[in-house]
Amino acid sequence: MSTRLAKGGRLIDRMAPVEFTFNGKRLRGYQGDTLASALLANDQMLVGRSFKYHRPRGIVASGPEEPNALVNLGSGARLEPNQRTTTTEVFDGLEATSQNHWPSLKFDVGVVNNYAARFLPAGFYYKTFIHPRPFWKHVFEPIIRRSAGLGKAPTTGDADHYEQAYAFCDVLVIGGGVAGLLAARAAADAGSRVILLEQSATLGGRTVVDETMVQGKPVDAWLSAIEADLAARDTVTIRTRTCGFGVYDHGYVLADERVADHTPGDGRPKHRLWRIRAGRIITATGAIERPLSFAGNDIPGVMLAGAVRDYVVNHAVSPGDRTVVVTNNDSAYQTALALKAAGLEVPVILDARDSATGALPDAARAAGIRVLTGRAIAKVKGGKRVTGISVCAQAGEGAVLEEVPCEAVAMSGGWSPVVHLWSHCGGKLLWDEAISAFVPDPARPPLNHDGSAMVTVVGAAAGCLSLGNILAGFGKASGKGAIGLPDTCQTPDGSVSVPPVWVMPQGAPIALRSKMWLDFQNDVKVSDVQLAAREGYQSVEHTKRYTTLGMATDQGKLSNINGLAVLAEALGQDIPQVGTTTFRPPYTPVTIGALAGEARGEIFQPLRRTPMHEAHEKSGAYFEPVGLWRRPYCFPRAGETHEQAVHREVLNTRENLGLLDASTLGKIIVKGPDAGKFLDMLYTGVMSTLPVGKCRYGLMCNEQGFLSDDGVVARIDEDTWLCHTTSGGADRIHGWMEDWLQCEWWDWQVYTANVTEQYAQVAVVGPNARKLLQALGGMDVSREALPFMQWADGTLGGFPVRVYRISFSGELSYEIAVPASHGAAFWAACTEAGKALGAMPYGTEALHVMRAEKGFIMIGDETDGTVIPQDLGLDWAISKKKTDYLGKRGQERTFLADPDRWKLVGFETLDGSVVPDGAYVIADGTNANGQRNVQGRVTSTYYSPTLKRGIAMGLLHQGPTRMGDVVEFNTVAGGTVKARVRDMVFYDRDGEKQNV
Amino acid sequence: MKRYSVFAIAREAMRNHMGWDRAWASPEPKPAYDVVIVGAGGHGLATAYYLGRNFGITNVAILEKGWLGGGNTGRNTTIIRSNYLQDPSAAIYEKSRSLYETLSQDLNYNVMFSPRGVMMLAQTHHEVRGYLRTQHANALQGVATEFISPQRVKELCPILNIDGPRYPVLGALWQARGGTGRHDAVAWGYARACSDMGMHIIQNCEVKGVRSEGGKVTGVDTTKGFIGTKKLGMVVAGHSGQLAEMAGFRLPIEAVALQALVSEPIKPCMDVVVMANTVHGYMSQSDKGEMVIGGGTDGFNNYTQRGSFHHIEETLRALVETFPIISRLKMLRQWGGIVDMTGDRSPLISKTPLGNCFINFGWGTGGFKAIPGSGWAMAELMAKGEPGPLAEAFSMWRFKEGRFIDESVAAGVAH
Amino acid sequence: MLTLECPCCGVMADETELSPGYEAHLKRFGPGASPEEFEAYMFARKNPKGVHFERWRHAYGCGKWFLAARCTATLEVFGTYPAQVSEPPPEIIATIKARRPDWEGFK
Amino acid sequence: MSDPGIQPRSALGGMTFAGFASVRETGPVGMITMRAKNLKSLGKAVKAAVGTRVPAQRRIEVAGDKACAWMSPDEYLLLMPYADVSGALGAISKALAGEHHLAADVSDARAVFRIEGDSADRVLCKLCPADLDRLAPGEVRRTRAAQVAVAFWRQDGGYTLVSFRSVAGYVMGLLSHSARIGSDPG
Repeated sequence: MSTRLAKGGRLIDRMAPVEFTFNGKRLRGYQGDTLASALLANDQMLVGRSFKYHRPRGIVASGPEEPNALVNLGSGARLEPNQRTTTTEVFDGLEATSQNHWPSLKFDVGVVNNYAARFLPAGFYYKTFIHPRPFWKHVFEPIIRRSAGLGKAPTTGDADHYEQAYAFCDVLVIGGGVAGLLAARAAADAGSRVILLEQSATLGGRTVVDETMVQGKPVDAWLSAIEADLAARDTVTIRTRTCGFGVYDHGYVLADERVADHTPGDGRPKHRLWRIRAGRIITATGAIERPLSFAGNDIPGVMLAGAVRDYVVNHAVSPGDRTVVVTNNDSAYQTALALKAAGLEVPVILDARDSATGALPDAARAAGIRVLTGRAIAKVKGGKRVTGISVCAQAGEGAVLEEVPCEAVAMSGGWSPVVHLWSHCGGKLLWDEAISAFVPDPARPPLNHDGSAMVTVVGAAAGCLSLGNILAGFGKASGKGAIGLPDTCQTPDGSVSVPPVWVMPQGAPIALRSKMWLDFQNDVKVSDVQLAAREGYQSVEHTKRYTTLGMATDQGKLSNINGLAVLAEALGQDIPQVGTTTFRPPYTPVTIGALAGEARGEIFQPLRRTPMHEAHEKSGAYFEPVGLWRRPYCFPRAGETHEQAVHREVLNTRENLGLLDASTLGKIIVKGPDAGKFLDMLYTGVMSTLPVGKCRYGLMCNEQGFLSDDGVVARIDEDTWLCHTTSGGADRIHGWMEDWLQCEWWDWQVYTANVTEQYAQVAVVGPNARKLLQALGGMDVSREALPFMQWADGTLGGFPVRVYRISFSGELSYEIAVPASHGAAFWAACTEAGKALGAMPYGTEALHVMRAEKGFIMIGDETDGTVIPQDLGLDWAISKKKTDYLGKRGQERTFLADPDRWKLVGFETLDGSVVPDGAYVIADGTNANGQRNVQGRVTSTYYSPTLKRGIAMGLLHQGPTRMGDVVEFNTVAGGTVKARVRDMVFYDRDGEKQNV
Repeated sequence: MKRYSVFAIAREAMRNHMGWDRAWASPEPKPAYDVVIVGAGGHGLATAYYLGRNFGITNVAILEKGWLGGGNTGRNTTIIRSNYLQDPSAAIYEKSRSLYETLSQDLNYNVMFSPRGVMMLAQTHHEVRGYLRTQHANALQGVATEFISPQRVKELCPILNIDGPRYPVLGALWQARGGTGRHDAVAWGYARACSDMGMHIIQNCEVKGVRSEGGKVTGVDTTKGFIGTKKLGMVVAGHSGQLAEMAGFRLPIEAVALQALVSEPIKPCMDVVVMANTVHGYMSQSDKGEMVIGGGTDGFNNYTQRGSFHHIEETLRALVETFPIISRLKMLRQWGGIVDMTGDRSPLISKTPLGNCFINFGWGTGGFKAIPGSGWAMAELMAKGEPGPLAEAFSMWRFKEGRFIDESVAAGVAH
Repeated sequence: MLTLECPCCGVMADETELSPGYEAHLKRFGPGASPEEFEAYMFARKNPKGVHFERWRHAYGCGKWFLAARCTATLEVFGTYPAQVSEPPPEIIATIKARRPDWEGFK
Repeated sequence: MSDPGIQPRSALGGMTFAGFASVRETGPVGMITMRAKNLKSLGKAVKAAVGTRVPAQRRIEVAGDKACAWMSPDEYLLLMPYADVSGALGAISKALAGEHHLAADVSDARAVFRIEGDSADRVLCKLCPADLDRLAPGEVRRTRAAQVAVAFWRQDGGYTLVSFRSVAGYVMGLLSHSARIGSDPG
């Protein structure tokens, strides 16, 4: 059984016990434990089930590469599925449950897949479930979906919060092992501003486990000294529990800091996403140990040799009393020695090599451990945990030479440098024969914005697998440049040799190969990769996708190289010829909440409020989003539906007085000697001739000729115009103006300023509008003093105002601009003074209804980006004299100049009903694709409370020539609505009401 | 070729799966073919397949610069829908969707078309009107869609937050027969069928030049030598500009990066595809259990297949707001593809200034769903030399005339 | 995630401060232009894999448009320059030629 | 400019938040945006309006409760007490008579915040893609705070930050979230 050792444990604090639960069982660990080490200390070998066959799974690794030991962590609003136990720090009250089984971890019905494994090889689902057709969606797929997935789906939102932060540095070092620490020091010595990231809670990497002395000092003392040295420098920042997970272009690196994973609920952000911009990036990300492919290598108790060492040394956890070590390289001997030193038994070391002569094998022999070379594991015995192994010759086909009972197997297939971050932005790799691994090719690095190398790799990540050579490499530090190191100070290490051992034993028959796991989580075996190769899925990407090799949550950290090697062998090619799949960020999975950052709830997006927003809230407004603005849609009273409120608002405005918050309307000052010329290019009409003091309606088109915005332009003085835009258009149109001024007509003397938010604007609308202004008092707003389409500055009720006599409703109407800081007070003053005049606020929907009653177009309703002003009967607003305006040439194109286009008309239904929103005017017959022919569509359709009937506008083929025709709109129910074509102005055709 | 079936699997299981044929052959190129198609992605392979199936043209080579299906076919979010607004779009996407319905049976390869339903959320009044317009258009186009209530939205997708304070769900455009498919399988299935008809799929063969005589194409220079052809079909994404340049014309196309990501797998919690265009995000759950999430496009020309990360963040912000349960899931993998954006965001299926040279380009962010229909229409264009009704509107000359097929006019955006 | 130095305010700007504006140095064709000229102006794009000249606006910064010479295959930036020119300035051309000897030149 | 009886109200009315740094909206501040370039009287106009020199690229010149900030090659932001704006506009107009420029009151179009305390940097670093270590004394940085445009500079041991008025609530929300107790990244 696996258990806690009586002594030792670098990282655990035996004075600080913690209690946690696994599948409801109360267990104890120590502070400093990972959940994995604590589970092992409690003899919890079985921790989960695999994806496809639901085979029993145990802990195999000790870091982020762990494919098996994933749990549901926490519950409720803190449930986190697929949490890796190997990187989860244990804390008091931690709750974990195992995944992917039903009804229980020990007895999982899904394991039938295992017994049927023979029928479920790689890609089996592409070859079956084809007939009968509906069965895929309704029968087969639901079964597959239920059986797949891993962790539980959370059922509620997240109780925690997250944040993000930017950081800048000259040199970013990723990885806090010896190589990373030395690189940080070298860069700091060179005068650079340095950030060092370490994914785990402690620095030191593998060295602190594997070595006793560094540079003549005991390893822990060496580590303390360099930590203290770096901590003392202003120019160095060290962040632990922070995984640099992605390298992006131009020195951009994302890192996830697990701020409060181990202290949930303490009010701190759960994670902090660091967005780092670094001049240079040094990756010191170490290497990951590879499993060996032997039959039964997935049984709980089979672990990576380095992980076994980690658990023994760091956490004082024994994986079992008897551990067999199997390897193709020297490093695993350290595991045997560590186990022996901890008083545990190592019955045998099986070394696949023909001989093992280095210092470590010698030490093992000297420690009395039996070492067998040229030997392999034929098969691991056991079900839910290891009970023993059979020994065979590596060179043979698996004939059993000996049986060895044991409780654990520590395996090492060599080490794969972590080249992910090097590769994310295109760094290229070389195959190193000596260590049988891909290493970064320093001649082909990822490039920075200036074309220089963006990433430098040090330590084991560079393929430099021995501490001595790493230290020697740093000894060559030149002190020049930002990183203070030569680019290639760390190179693959001739002193370490890892001969290729991809299948164990070499001549294993199919029965064994179909029990050799490559991808533990996704259940991809050696036989699956060989099958994919036979079937022609020969590109490494095809094999990956066909077998799902490397697509599990560890993204192939353990399986990719082994799988690649098996594929290469099956194809009779070299490994570098087969190549790798692309390394994509993130290096380890990142919590989505951290990527969303602070943007939730109130600060999900900017919400733009007018100065009167609070007043509208108090009035019970129902708001609608208009871009990022919130505008009152209507102001329902108690018991009213929105529709009833809109009707009341329309009628009251037409009969008495309505108040509209029009503050969101865009307002752009255009000023300068060439401003008139500029506006004449921008608008389809002529603005240069507009007299000072007057207003004119204008249309803007894009260069294609399509109508993009409209609004009233006021001439303020000789060289100043104020352009109103739609609410959604202010920033866009301002940007559009600046684009032309900066990039095309840069010699024109024109300045613009977007003053949209400087003013609150209130539309005072209705027969009593003038009375309200007179009640406020301060300026002459009579018909004579301020005629229609003019503006005047003055004061009203003591407020400084600019009053525009314009109307979008057909009523007597004033739009009054006041400085925004007076907006709320002015609105209140209008409301107060309006009480006696029947004033009511109205919202955007009443505005829409009233403008439709008047036949005014609305950008976004009558227009959709494919409509030109000529389609809308707005020829009167297009200058015939101007030789040019933006969009003019576009409108001359054959399809846009075609007189046969759909054009805007009014519609009234024969029965008075409302034409359905979005309906099309149908025509006879169908087109060549069998689609019903159409001849028009509705663009605005409302119930008019004024006229007590449905009114509509729409585009109709040759519309203006068809007055009086009856056409049919389709309905989604399949019927039609008949309507008569008429002009667009339903209300006060002669404009008498707005001109009083 | 051996047919795939449950019986075949059982038979093979008894002999350790040693008897399976290769899914497709890897021949050396012949000196010339009747038709050469550049690009062995979904669209190119589908074009070849329908040339064979509908027109009996099988002396065809499909040239692929990398590995087949390795472009956008293998990098998309696998959504299949046809609820488009404009007639030409609705026609070709609905043709495509209906071909997907039986594609597994047609190809004898399970492409896992799963009509689990696609909903496009309406979160503003403007969007409601836009989708009502689409619904009315679809009713006349023979595309079955319906506008559903917020309550129905919630029933179909319980993990949706329909009462979000910022953008409450006001309804949705629902296409019950939209859904997802297995992207790789579409390429592989077509490839196997093409190979079975005797067509040559030539991988790792990059086109370096287009040769012509008298204004008509005669063949292509490739990394495997010259290959002659009577007709050339260029069916690629990402490098369409380079190919067009070889053929002597310029395109209304910009190549930009589009990104996507998946979460770690979890047990089934979402049975439909949801698109939330107001906040710019869409999501579905794969059969493996991963949440499959599409991001936005960059706004600059880019051939690196690496997009800018802030688009991923924008998408995830939107989706955490829309689906609060995903906050504690983890992003497992992100990637990018290069998409060709045309002047009106609709594709080009067209003759070209060069005789007997045809293009099928510019599917932008919406290509996967179009594969069968696009191949069908392109095959007809290539076989007859003139576009059929499905392809006609997608001529490359429409821009000069101003005859746009603009889908962005509806509230929906193309994905 | 690009960084571009805004030539108008001197800030090394993160991509998220910028708005992209696609191909630079387009010549506007207005009324009187042939259909081909207008189509070329509006739609035909170089879209090169390699050296490209493009428009950017320092939208969250100084608000100015500027131009950048960039490689679309590596994202390497050769330089940025003010927008008020009709073709790339000589020093930008020289930088590009130094780093891309095979480059065919601005056309 | 207005009836003395009517008090201007800033977007948030002086809202405050106390976290590991303190955040407050300052209340009304007078601001003029001025577009001008290469004018002979520019120095005179700035001097007359706010009493400072014309700032160099990305710099702010401060004189007591007034200041002039460089915003772009042809744009300056003049800051002053709220009540001084119309006088300053008059002074600019007089000084630049006949020269092409644009000056407009934007006092009400903006919101002004102060972020104060030793850790003020670490509030802003969560929101703005700007290298604060490299922010020179008297430098104005225009950038983003999360999803909106802002400008800020160091002043009096803290930061003064200007945003648009309509998003003042959002900016306050961002700053408060970033300054939460317990979230100082150190």
